[in-house]
Amino acid sequence: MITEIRDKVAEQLEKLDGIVALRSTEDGAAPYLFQQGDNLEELVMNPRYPLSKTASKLQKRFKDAKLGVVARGCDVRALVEMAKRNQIDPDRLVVIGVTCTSEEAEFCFCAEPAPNLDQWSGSTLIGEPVPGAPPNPIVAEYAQIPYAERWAFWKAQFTKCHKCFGCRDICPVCFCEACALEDPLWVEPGLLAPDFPMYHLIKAQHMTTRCVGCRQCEMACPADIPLTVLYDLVRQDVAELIGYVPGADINEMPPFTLTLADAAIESDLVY
Amino acid sequence: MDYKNIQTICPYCGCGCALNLEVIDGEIVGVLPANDHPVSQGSLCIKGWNAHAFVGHEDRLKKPLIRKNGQLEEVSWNEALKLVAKNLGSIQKKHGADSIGVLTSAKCTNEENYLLQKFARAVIGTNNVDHCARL
Amino acid sequence: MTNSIPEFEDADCVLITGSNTSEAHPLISTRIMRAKAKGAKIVVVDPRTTQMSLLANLHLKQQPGSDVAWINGMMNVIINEGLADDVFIEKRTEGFDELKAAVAEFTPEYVEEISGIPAYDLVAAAKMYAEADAASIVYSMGITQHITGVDNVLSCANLAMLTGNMGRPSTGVNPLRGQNNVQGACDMGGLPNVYPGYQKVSDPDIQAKFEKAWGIRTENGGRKTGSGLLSPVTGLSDKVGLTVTEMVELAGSGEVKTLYIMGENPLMADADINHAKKCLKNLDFLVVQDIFLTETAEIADVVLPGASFAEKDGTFTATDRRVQLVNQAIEPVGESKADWEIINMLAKEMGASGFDFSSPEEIMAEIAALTPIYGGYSYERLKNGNVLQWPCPDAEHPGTPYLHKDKFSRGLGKFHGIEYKAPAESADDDYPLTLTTGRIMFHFHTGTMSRRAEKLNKEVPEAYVEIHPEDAIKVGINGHKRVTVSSRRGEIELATRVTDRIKPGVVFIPFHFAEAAANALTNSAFDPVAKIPEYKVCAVKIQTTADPVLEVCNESYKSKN
Amino acid sequence: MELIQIQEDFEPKVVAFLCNWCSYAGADNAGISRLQSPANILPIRVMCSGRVSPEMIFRAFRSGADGVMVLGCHIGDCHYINANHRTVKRMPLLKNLLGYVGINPERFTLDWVSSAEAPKFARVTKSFVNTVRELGPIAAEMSVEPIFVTDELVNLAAEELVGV
Repeated sequence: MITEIRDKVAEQLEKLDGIVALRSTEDGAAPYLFQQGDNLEELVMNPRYPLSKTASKLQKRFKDAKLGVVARGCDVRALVEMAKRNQIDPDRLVVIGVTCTSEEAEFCFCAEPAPNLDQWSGSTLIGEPVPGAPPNPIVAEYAQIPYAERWAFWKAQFTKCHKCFGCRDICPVCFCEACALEDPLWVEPGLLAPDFPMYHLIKAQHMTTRCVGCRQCEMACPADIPLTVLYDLVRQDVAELIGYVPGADINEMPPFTLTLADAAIESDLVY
Repeated sequence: MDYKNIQTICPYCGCGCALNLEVIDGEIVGVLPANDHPVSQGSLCIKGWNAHAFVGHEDRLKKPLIRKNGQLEEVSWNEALKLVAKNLGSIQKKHGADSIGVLTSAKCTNEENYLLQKFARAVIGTNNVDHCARL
Repeated sequence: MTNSIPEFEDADCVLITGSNTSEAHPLISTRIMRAKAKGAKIVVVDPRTTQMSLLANLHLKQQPGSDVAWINGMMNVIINEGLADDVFIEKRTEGFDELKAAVAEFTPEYVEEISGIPAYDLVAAAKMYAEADAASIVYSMGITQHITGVDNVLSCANLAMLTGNMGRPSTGVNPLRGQNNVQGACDMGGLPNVYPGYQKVSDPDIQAKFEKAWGIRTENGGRKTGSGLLSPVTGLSDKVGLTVTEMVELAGSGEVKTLYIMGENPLMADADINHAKKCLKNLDFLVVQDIFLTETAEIADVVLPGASFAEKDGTFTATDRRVQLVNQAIEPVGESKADWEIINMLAKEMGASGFDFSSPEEIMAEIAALTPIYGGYSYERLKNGNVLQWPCPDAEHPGTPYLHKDKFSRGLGKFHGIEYKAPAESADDDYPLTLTTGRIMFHFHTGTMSRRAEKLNKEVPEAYVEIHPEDAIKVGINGHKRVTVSSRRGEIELATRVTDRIKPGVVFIPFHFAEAAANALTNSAFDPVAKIPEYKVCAVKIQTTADPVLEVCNESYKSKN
Repeated sequence: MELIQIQEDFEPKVVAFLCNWCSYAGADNAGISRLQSPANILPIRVMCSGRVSPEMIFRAFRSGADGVMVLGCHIGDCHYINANHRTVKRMPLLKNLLGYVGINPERFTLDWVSSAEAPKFARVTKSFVNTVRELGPIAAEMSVEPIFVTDELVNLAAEELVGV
């Protein structure tokens, strides 16, 4: 499959200014902007990095460039959410979608391992789509755990927190320049572990309509906190309560966005 | 148009975590963790995530400075090196090599530390070499 | 470190003392937390409540400076309970009787008197440590920065040897080095008594080897070059040089005329910096090579702009002896130059030979040729993500994850019977509180780098003193947010954090802040062997700073009545 | 037995975010109409229930509130046309999230009270306070202890010491 991806990238590079993908060299693997003439043998698919953020950075910096990105399912979902929030210009981005294997999907409890490229013009999908993996079993069991136990569990987990902001910095859909987590009004600065539950509740609340389930936060966490358990629960709620699935439809506005067109009284908005 | 990540080692504590410096057109724009590193394993602490922040700071020294009339003034490399060489030489001649002390650095590379202690021992001729390991 | 960082994960017990691991070495605390998740016991001995102590199974709060006492106490318990590793003691060590005699008087009750650690806690900690299969000791500056620093370190080694926790994975005595390359600076001979690789300057064979390699004594006996600027060096000195603490002291008395400082900031890092400043100002000539105009650079005669870590190639040696490549990401800013280039240029300016390096890679080749423990290193090997921990004597050697596997470097491990000595300065009536200093998560050392990083400085923008509520009441911190902390050596004004995370009678100040430098207060009395000043204990008093608004109110109140 | 005693004595602190255009006036109205509403309510006037950010609610709990209520305009009556649509989408998510970390979601409520609905204001506040009273103090559940002791606590400690 990797040769297929490299061939596709080579083909697309004829038309595009550059393609964001992972490059592995003797120093390690990291995101890179491939351009014509680069050694495509260095292009790899692992490990994972927030490529949507890289693409956003590059699009903002090079305002006329037409770029491509080699993206997995979660990367494409992140690109969709970033595009909705004006961090990505979809017209200037071509996606080379790559499906994950079923093992990878299982590892991530990923419900949608194949990228959905319907809304990305000029994009191609490489690999056979595999069915979604079952969700994290803890999420289903969570309803049975009493509140006091939940509190004790998260308190123990978050006492380990180093306040590295890594979960935010690695998140492919976090981009605000002024972050609520750095606002002394909400999170008292300079404390270790950061104030529980403020820091982590705010982070979780901010993930509600954004989290695309890529699990990079959990992997970047130096304290091994199972963050995605919390975020999965939140994602489930968003789908059930307001029928919004982050990353699904590029034309659907994020649910907390208010426009005057939305002013008509909706009969289902009854609490 | 150029975007790359350079893997390097964090300049803060002694854990020796690897990190990637995100470079766009010769400017560092951010840090990414290094996933395949045996110690950091794709994680960093807050200092690591901000390891690039001081590199482009406006306070960075950009030219050699020499104290003239009590004030530090910008001068050329040539002038600064000549002055250092002259003064180190005259003090070494007048007061002996052991009147000169050299502090190497726990923040510089092995090569630089090696070179500086070689300079102290082989050129100046003193074992007055130390660094802040004690501090 | 005798062992490597990933090994902590598999330890059965980790004893942390004098180290705020999660703040000063976050990614090492990750491993310790993982060990805990796997069922290991964590014991923290620290006068402050830290994140690690909150996660620990047992937290003992000792009085600063009482480390020898409680470690001896633990050994006393271990010997009396029959938990010592007799086989290891028999086969690998000597001097056990001396140790046994020395610790005999340190009963848990006696230790409680000295250190304030409850006797039953000490017994529990001793058992936890001794009963574990693989137990690691982790320490940092809280152990070394005392006038008894060497004694403390030897005590830790005694404890590890007594229980046979040496020379196996996940055991050992693990000092966590505080700077990215402090290990490397020591390895590279940045010490007054050794050449690179800890080869003694007093050893004639070693001296001859370096004289030959550095071209000081050529075949026909003379020195090759000389510009006339210097008296030519005709042989390497076999005299052990001065330590940084001595250099500063002798600069004050005029015996040291010149200091050449590369990338260090002694005017923030030294103990009793007011005194240090006076001494350094007395120098005839001070050269500082740094990336910022540090407190030290401000009083220098010449400041040379160096390049930061992102602007040069090279290697750093991490705390577990892991040599790793540093890669250049960008060009040096302005006219700044990599420090090795500067030294090269300066040496050439002075007419010296042997400084014709065109890249750090070439320097590494010379290091490898002259330093047995670095013998197997080359940039070629270090690329491709290879992890190589020294000793790595030749190009085939795979590196050494843990030391002292079958024998200690001196052969048998020697037990040292160590007596408890009180710190140089204890709290008294005039200065009733004990000050201890340290680092916090969000800043680094003298703050030269971290205080210029916006996000880090935002977390903790100013200095503060941590004080226990009981002491806060005694001092009268009541609505007052700012206080003056003074010792016999200086005073600083800073904010307060009233917290029960610290022991009553003890206050803590992070030393990162130039405007309220904790080291203006600290005591420069130092360990007689290692010459490490006693940063961790000194006596201070705290007074509330006059509140201008309150004073005006008081004045007007008085004038009306 | 003793525990129940404590629970009966327990008077909860409830932070209420009231919309300037409806529930705040409604509260006023309740006062003028001499309708009794519980004294446990600590009202905070906001310009719109849509302005109440989740951070505010978390902070209220973190500061020791035993319950938090948000009262806004009925859907369709919002002074800012549709700003309370945001409230109605956001708050249920937040309520669940509180539950996920172990804060009983019953400690939070969202309701609509117009300026004319003084009786409703009295009713919802009374019933919510009763609910929270039954749940007991949040400290027992959450064990949130302040990390850095504030001046007030120092004063308190001082009094205690003097007492000893």
